[in-house]
Order: sequence, then C-alpha cells, then structure tokens
Amino acid sequence: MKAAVIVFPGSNCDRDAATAIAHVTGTAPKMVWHRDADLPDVDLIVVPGGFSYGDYLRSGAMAAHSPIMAAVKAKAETGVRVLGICNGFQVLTEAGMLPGVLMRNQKLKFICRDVLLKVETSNSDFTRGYNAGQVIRIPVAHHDGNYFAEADVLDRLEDEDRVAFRYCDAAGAVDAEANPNGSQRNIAGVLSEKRNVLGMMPHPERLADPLLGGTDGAPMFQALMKVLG
Amino acid sequence: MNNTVAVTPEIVAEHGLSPDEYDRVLEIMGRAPNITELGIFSVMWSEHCSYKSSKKWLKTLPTKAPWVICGPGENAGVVDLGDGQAAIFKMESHNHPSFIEPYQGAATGVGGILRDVFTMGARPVANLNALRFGAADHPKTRHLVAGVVAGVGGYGNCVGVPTVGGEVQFHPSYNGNILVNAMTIGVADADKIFYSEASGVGNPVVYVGSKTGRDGIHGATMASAEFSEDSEEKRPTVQVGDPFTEKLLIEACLELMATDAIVAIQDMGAAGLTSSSFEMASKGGLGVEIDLDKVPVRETAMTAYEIMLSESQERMLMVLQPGKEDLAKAVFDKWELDFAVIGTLTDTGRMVLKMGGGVVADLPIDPLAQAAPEYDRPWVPGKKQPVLAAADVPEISWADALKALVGGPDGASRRWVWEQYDHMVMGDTVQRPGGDAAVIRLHGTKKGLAATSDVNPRYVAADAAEGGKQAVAEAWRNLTAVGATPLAITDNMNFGNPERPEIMGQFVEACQGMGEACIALDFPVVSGNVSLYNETNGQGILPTPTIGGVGLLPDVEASVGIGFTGAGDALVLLGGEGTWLGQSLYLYALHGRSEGAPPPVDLAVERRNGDFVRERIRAGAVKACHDLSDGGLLVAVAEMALASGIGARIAMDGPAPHAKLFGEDQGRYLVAVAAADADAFVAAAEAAGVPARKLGETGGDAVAVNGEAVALAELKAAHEGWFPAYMA
Amino acid sequence: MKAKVHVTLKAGVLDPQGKAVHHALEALGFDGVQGVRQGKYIELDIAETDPVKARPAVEEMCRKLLANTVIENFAIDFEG
Amino acid sequence: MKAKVHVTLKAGVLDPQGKAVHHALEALGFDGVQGVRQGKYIELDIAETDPVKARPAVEEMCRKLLANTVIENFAIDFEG
Ligand SMILES: Nc1ncnc2c1ncn2[C@@H]1O[C@H](COP(=O)(O)OP(=O)(O)O)[C@@H](O)[C@H]1O
Ligand SMILES: [Mg+2]
Repeated sequence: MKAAVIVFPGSNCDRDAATAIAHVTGTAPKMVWHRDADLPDVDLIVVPGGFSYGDYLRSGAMAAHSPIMAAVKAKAETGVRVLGICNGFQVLTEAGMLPGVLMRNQKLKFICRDVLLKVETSNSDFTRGYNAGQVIRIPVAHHDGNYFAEADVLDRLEDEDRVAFRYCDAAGAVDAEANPNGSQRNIAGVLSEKRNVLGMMPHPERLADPLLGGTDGAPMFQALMKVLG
Repeated sequence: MNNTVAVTPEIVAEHGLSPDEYDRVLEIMGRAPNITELGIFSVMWSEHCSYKSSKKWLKTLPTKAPWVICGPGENAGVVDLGDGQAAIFKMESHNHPSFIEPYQGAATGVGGILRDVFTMGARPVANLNALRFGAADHPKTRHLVAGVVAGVGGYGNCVGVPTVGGEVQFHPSYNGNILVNAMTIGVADADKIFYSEASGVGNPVVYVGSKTGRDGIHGATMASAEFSEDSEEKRPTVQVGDPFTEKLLIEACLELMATDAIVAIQDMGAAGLTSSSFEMASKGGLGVEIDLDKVPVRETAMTAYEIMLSESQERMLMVLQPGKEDLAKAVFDKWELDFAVIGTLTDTGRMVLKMGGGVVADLPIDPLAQAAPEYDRPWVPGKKQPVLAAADVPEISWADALKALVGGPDGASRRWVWEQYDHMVMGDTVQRPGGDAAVIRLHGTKKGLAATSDVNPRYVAADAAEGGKQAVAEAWRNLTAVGATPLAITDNMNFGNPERPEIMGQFVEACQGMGEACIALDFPVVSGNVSLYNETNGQGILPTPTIGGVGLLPDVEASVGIGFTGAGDALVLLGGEGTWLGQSLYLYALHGRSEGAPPPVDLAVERRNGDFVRERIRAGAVKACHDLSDGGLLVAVAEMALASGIGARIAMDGPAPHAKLFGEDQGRYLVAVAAADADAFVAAAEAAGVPARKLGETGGDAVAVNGEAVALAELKAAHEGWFPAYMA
Repeated sequence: MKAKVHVTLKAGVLDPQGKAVHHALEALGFDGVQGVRQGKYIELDIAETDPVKARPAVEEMCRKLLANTVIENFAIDFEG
Repeated sequence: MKAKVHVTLKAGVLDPQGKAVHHALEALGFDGVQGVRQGKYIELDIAETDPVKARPAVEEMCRKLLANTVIENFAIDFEG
C-alpha cells in the first residue's frame, strides 16, 4: 500500500496518522505539503485532523481551496482512496467531495473522548475489516463535528448505503443520548458515491495501539492494506 | 506615547517606580530619561520581570541534581532523560488577564508558556493547567470557569499539544483574583538546547512571528499591581491569542533550530521587545542596537514607546550567525511568518534604539540590570494553629459523607473540564486525565514522562511551611503512584501583597517548606514563576504555591493507573491508618470549617513509602495505585472504583470512625494487587518498614465498608453529575 | 470603500450558538427575548470605489469562501 | 421587533480571524482587498416594539453577555 498524508500548516494529527499507518501496515506513508500541486503515485490519501489554516472562518473552508486539494480531487476521481479524519472530513465537505457540512457542536464545546460507533456498512475498502452492525470504540476530538445536510441528501445517503458510522450506545442503539455533537441522524462518517472517499469525525488513528487504550481503529488500516496490497 | 512627552513625577508614579527607584534611574542615566527610557526601566524593574520581592527567597530553593541540565534563570528548566534526550518545562501564571477576559487571558497564558519551552529547542509534548476560581456560588464564577476552560482548550487544541492534566479548585478567597497557571513540557535533544545568552559582536538581531500592535502595553506592570475595584472599569487592554500563528512559529523555530543558524533565542513575553532584547544582551555582557523602523508593525504611527512595550503575542527574537539571514528567512517564509533583521549586537554595553533617523533611547544595560531593585521585605511568621483532635469533629454517616465529598465542588470529577481539551493529540497519551499523574510516551521510545500539578492552599494558609512541603511531597507522590521516578519541579508562587508582612511571611515559609521537601526527595526546582499582589481591596488569596512535577518511566508499559483492572484483587493500604482531620476536606466541605494544623509530612517516611511503591509497580506487582490525598482513604477507594466501574469491599477492624476513613495523613497509598500475591506484598512492605494492611478486595457494583454498601451508580451520578449540572 | 458582509444561517438550519445566547440571556434575567440567531459580520476594505463594479467580486468571495451556501446566506452592503 | 447587534473588535486589537480570511482571499487570487475585520452579528427577536424603550435593555445585554468591552465594541439597530 502506498499512502500519503497531506500536511497543512495547521495540521496536527498528520504525524499521528502516519504513525498509526506505519504501526499497522509496516510502511510509513509519504508526507505531502499543502502547497504542492502534485501528488506522488499513491493508492491511499489521508487528509488528517488539525486546524488546517487556523480554521478561524469555518473549519476546512480555506484548506478546501489549497493547491493540493485540487490534486486530491483529481486522484479521487480516478478511484484513489481518500480518508478524511476530523478536520480532514471538514475539508472534504468544504471541497465538495462529500455532501453536507460540519457545524459547531450542539453544546458549543470542544469534545475529546472515546465514543461508540455503529459500523453501518462493511461495503467499502475502509470498513471491510468490521462487520456491519458492530459497535467499536474510537475517540473524537473536535469543536465542529455536528453533521448537517438537507433531509433529501440524508435520505439519499441512507438509500445508497453511504453512511459508514453512526454514534451509538454500548448496545448499538442510535439515539439522541449517544449523539455527542448534534449530528443529523447521529452520522459520524459518510462515503462518496463511488465509495472510495470516506470522511469521519472520530479518529481511528488514535486507537490503533494497545498502549494508547484500544485497537478498534486498526482494522480500518488493515482492511485498506488488504485491498491495496 | 510620543517620545517628547514630559517625564513628570505623576508619569513616574504611573509607571510604578517609587521615588527611590526613580533616583536610581537618574543616577544610572546621568540625566532625566525620556518617556521610552522610563517605560523600559519601569517594565524591567516591575515585580514581574525583576522578582524584586521574591528573589532573595527563591535563591534558597535547591536547584541542583546530577540530572539537572539547566536550572532556573533561563526560559524554562531542563532535565536529562537519558539516551540523549532532555525534558524542558515551566509553569507560568496568567491570573489578572484571565479575570478580565477569561477566554483570551487563559489562551494567551497557554501561548506564552509554550513559547518559553520551544524557545529552548524543545517540541512541546504536554500541557497542564492549574485553575483556581472563587466560590462556586459566587455570581462571577461560572462565567470565569467557562471562559478560562474554553480559552485553555482553544489554544492548546489548535496548536496540537495535548492538555493532559491539571487542577481545578473553588474557594471564596479567589472571588476577585482567579488563578490560571499553565505548564508546558517539551522534549529536546540534550545536546541541542538553545539559550538566551547573546554572543558575537556584529551578529544580526532578528525578529520573527506576528507583527507588533498596540496590545497589552503595560501588561507587565499590570501583573505586578494590586487590583482595586475600579480596575475592572479601567479594563486595561488584554491581548488576543492567535494559536494558528503559534503553531507555525513552533514548526518554523524547530526547523531553523535543526540548522546551526541560531546563536541565541528568546521569546517576547511580558514586556515584549524590551525584556527579550535586554536580557539577551545583558546575559552576553554586550550591547544592542535596534532600528525600530524595521520592526514589523500592524498599526500605523506606532511610537518607540509603544513598540518597545507592546505585548503582542506569538513573537520571538533571535541572534543569528552572520550570513545565515537568508537561510533563516527562507524557513520563516515557508511558514508565512514575518521575519526582519532589526538590529545588531554591539560591544558598547548599551541599548540604543533608533527611529526615524534619530536615537530614541540610549541606556546602559549592565547598570540597569544590576541596579534592579531587590527587597528584603519585612515578614512575620504565620500563626500556627493547634492540632485539632478528631473527637472535636462531628461524625456524619460515612455513606452520606462520601456521596457529598465525591459529588461536591471540591471532589467532583473534572471531566467536564478535560473533555474540552484534546488530551490525546500527538498519539502518545498513555494515562489520560483523571488519575494521579498523566503519562505520555516519549515518542518513538519505550520510555514515558509523567506529569502532575499540586498544592493544597488551605494547608498552606494554615501553615505555610508545612503546606509548601506538602505540595512538593504530593507532586512527588502522584508521580510515584504511576510508577515514575520524580525528576524535578517547576513552581508557580501565587500570593497576595508582599508589602504586607504576614503575606511576605507566607511566601518565605512556603519557600522554606518547599526547599526542605525538595532536598529530602531529590526533587529540585528547575524553573518557576511568581505572581504577587493577588489581592482585591485588601483581601488576599489563599497562598498558592502550585507545584508542577515531572517524572520519568523507563518502561511506559509498566505504568499503572488508578482504575481497578479486575474483580477479586486484593486492596492494600500502605502508610498507616488515618487519624488527621485538621484542615481536611471532610472538615471543610462537610462542616464548613478550616481549622487546625494541616497534616504534617515526615519526609523520610514519604520517601521510604514512595520508593517501595515505585519499586513494586516496576516489578509488575501492582495492578492499580492511588495516593491518598483530599478526602483520605474512602475517597481514594471510591475514585479507583469510579475510574473502572468495578466496586470494592473494605473491612475496617472495629468501628470505622471518620478519622480513619477520611483523615488526610500523608505519605499513604492504596494499591490493588493479585489476591494470591497479597500476603507476600504486605510482608514485603513491612520488611521495607512500610506499614501495610490488607484492606479488602475489588469487585461488585458498590463501595462497601464493613458490609454496608453504597451503589457505584449512585456515587457515579454524584461524582460525574456535579460539574455539568453546575455549568448548565 | 468598505464591503460589509453578513453571513447568516438559512432559515430551518438549527443555530446552537443563537440558542445558547438566548438561554444565557434568560438566565441573566432578561425577558422579552423571543429568539436569537447568530451570524458573522465581515468587513472588507477594498480598493474599488464603485459598488456596482465591486459587487460581483465580493459575491464571488462569499460563494467561494466567506459563506457555505449549504447552510448559510450572505448579504452585502457597501459604504464609503 | 428585531434588534440587530454588531460586535466588533476594538481598533488595535489583534483579529486573527480577519487576518486569516484576508490571507485566504489573497491566496484565492482576489486582489484589491486591503484589510479584513471579522465580527459577530446577532439578531434578537424582542417583544418590545419601541426602539427607545428597548435600547437600554439591549445595551445591557451587550455589556453583560454579547460583547466583552475590554476588547470589543457593539452597535445596535432596531428594525420592524
Ligand atoms: N484543569 C484540568 N485540566 C486537565 N486535567 C485536570 C484538570 N483539573 C483536574 N484534572 C485532572 O483530574 C484528576 C484529579 O485531579 P486532582 O483531584 O487534583 O488529583 P490529585 O488529588 O491526584 O492531585 C487529575 O488527573 C487531574 O490531572
Ligand atoms: Mg493523587
């Protein structure tokens, strides 16, 4: 698997993503600077968490227009897998690569803690390592993770099996109490139409090493490695 | 202020210089200073920059150990971690600004302490924050808590440094003077530490970071003057932080530090360009000439006075090797930060500032630094309180007492706070907030760093020497409880008005107690900060010498937390039974009384008990460990149970009076060990001279004492519920 | 000339900030507030002095960056 | 009636938001923007229909909650 991690000046989970990928797959990804207009030959692109350009206006708004994002978009169109985590998810929605927006958390506060996610589909290269319906534990750390899209967009996402994860409780129940940030229909991650782009607010790279308290993030990278070699 | 503004006695007084001090200015200058020069004297001689009231006593603190690479005097302290690595850390207060503008005050406090650490070549790897607010029911408190916590998080989260620990306390003495103490720990190569001592006549002096604006002018003098009711009305300018720029500054500085371009570097903290340029030149015994027209500014028509005294954030000053300007500029261009060569080092021993083609200030550096006032302020020893007999404390049913303690403002979970902090970014957080000390892995190694922040201001108020000693011992104990070897501390001395002998007495005695503990525990002070005049209308805060402790774990996988790891393990109490209720949380929170002498710390016992615990943890014999502090034994049992969701049953021999369950005798730990190992564990402890008793076992869904139980669910609702309900 | 841009949430999009402000105002004892919506206000100093000529560019800035039109509306005024 | 409140940073106070937006607009190729300041825009629906009577209360809300007058100014308009 040849992976690249995009580095914006305010990215701060770029190293974490690279470490997790190297830890799970044994190969360190390439780090690509935001001002580069080209991407190396890769089959997985990670847009990591952080505060891309400070995110003072809207999270991800400025990064969506960076030189590198044009290249990421072009690669995605050829089928290259793109994984946007947290700020990366925000960037992908702002760039129009995924539907919806991430608004300020309903309670307005930054939230950093483990949440439970229900894997809604195993039909993607990112989620094949899980069973549909499985409950996994992954941390969130965000101020703007409140997923919003118009009802018809949400219906379509559901019809096309493009909701990857929802916030849930230990029994897998998807309800308001399990929703940490006010996301519509508890959505924590969505797939693109071609299913090769995944955006998610939780950080799988943060729980891929038992020393850090869990490994529920690891199957994502293992599954990608299986497909991508 | 235009440089032609006349320096009148009123202006001198406004700058906080006493008539005596001004006479010294005249003597040094050999003439009357102009307004810019006066401004420079005023900030350099402010309490904040000169430590004029505290220096005499700070000097008495032990600062050396074989593993100390650099003690107090630089931007931060440096200790050796072995294998070519060093930890660099410091704690600093941002009390007054946070009271006036809680979000920005706290945010810029975090920004400032981060700069102190990366200035020395370290990548910041962890932040802590020690917060003290007024009474929970004071009308201002909630607003201040909300703003400060959001500000600490807003800054730290954006720069991407995990905030892994801290303290939150409420007490009416902080109603008008909250405390925001922020600590940063960084990691550097031990042979690549950067210092502030300038060298090389003719070397370029370079300004990098954000542009200079009119913000925070007089911040340093503000931090040194007592608050009065109307200062809220005057509302001095506070600075706004820009964490994104700070993040860029960290990356750019570290990138440049990987080359050999930098001779010396210093962040622009309090008193901005003045103190940074002054200190660099002064340490090197050199002079400096600065062209103020070259300083990047964000506003028009800024005067020399304003540029020199501005406290705009996210700025650094460096001395470069000659010829390295282009290399350095390319790095800062890459990170889109301002970069300007603004001056050169000279051999004149003077600071010469030019602007608009003329000289706007010209002052001698050494005499100014050497003549900085240093006071031996009068002090009186604090009145010691008699020991309070446990029998004088009315007994409340233990179950009610426990629920009230873990569910009250002092003992409730701080989750509401630390869940607003990204405590996992950087991917090395092994022990998250909520335990005795946070543990992070040293990136790319098997080793770990532990960090904690501690002080019990009620103890210090009752007996400053014992309280100071206890704060150091508690930090040491918290590090020990996760299995770390305590290395060194940073301190943040928050006190009232030092011109009052009884306050000065608190300061002196606290230093004495701290010093004693540091020596006995091999736990030297390597950096620190003093915040005095925390007083409103003559009402001082509780004396609060916050101790930030750092320890090392040779094998981070061997660290233990406070949560039980399974049912059926044995609980062992180490260090003896509880007896002491004077100044306890039980007495304060349940009876509203702050009475009696605080529990004494026997430093030899402390060390013996701690060394035993640490050794057993490293041997893999301990499954969970918690030191006994506020609330004593039963609160510790409950916290361990709550952290894991696994209950505990303990047996007290005979009746269990409040002093046994809630006494705050020092030097004690509670550990969980495999049931089969319990007897051997107790025997080993006793052989080491450590009193030990098998107390009970883990399991069930309640905390039970002699068969009487309180459901964990009920305790949890109280413990986790207080803070969110309070802030709702 | 100054371009004053107001970015507000579309009707129907939940406004947690506005709700929180509303709640806080009530807690402070202000009654008679029936609803609160919070938006952004951005002032641009622009070289162009003719509003008619300036508008298309500022609209473009709003669409591209200042507002997310999935959830936000924008309005532009010129002054000076 | 609607009370429209603008909260802006005082002159001289650093505006990281404005700075970042300015930078981004330049990066997007919009030139002719000389400066950007960002503030908050808050719309209050109030029961009172007389602006003269409403103003003191809204000013009080601004001072107490909507703005921190250490670093921010506020301006109030009424409509409808
Ligand atoms: N402001 C804060 N930020 C981060 N963590 C905090 C804060 N306040 C408290 N904590 C965490 O909550 C836990 C309990 O704090 P405290 O009761 O002060 O611990 P101890 O008694 O062991 O010193 C610790 O892990 C501490 O780091
Ligand atoms: Mg402890």
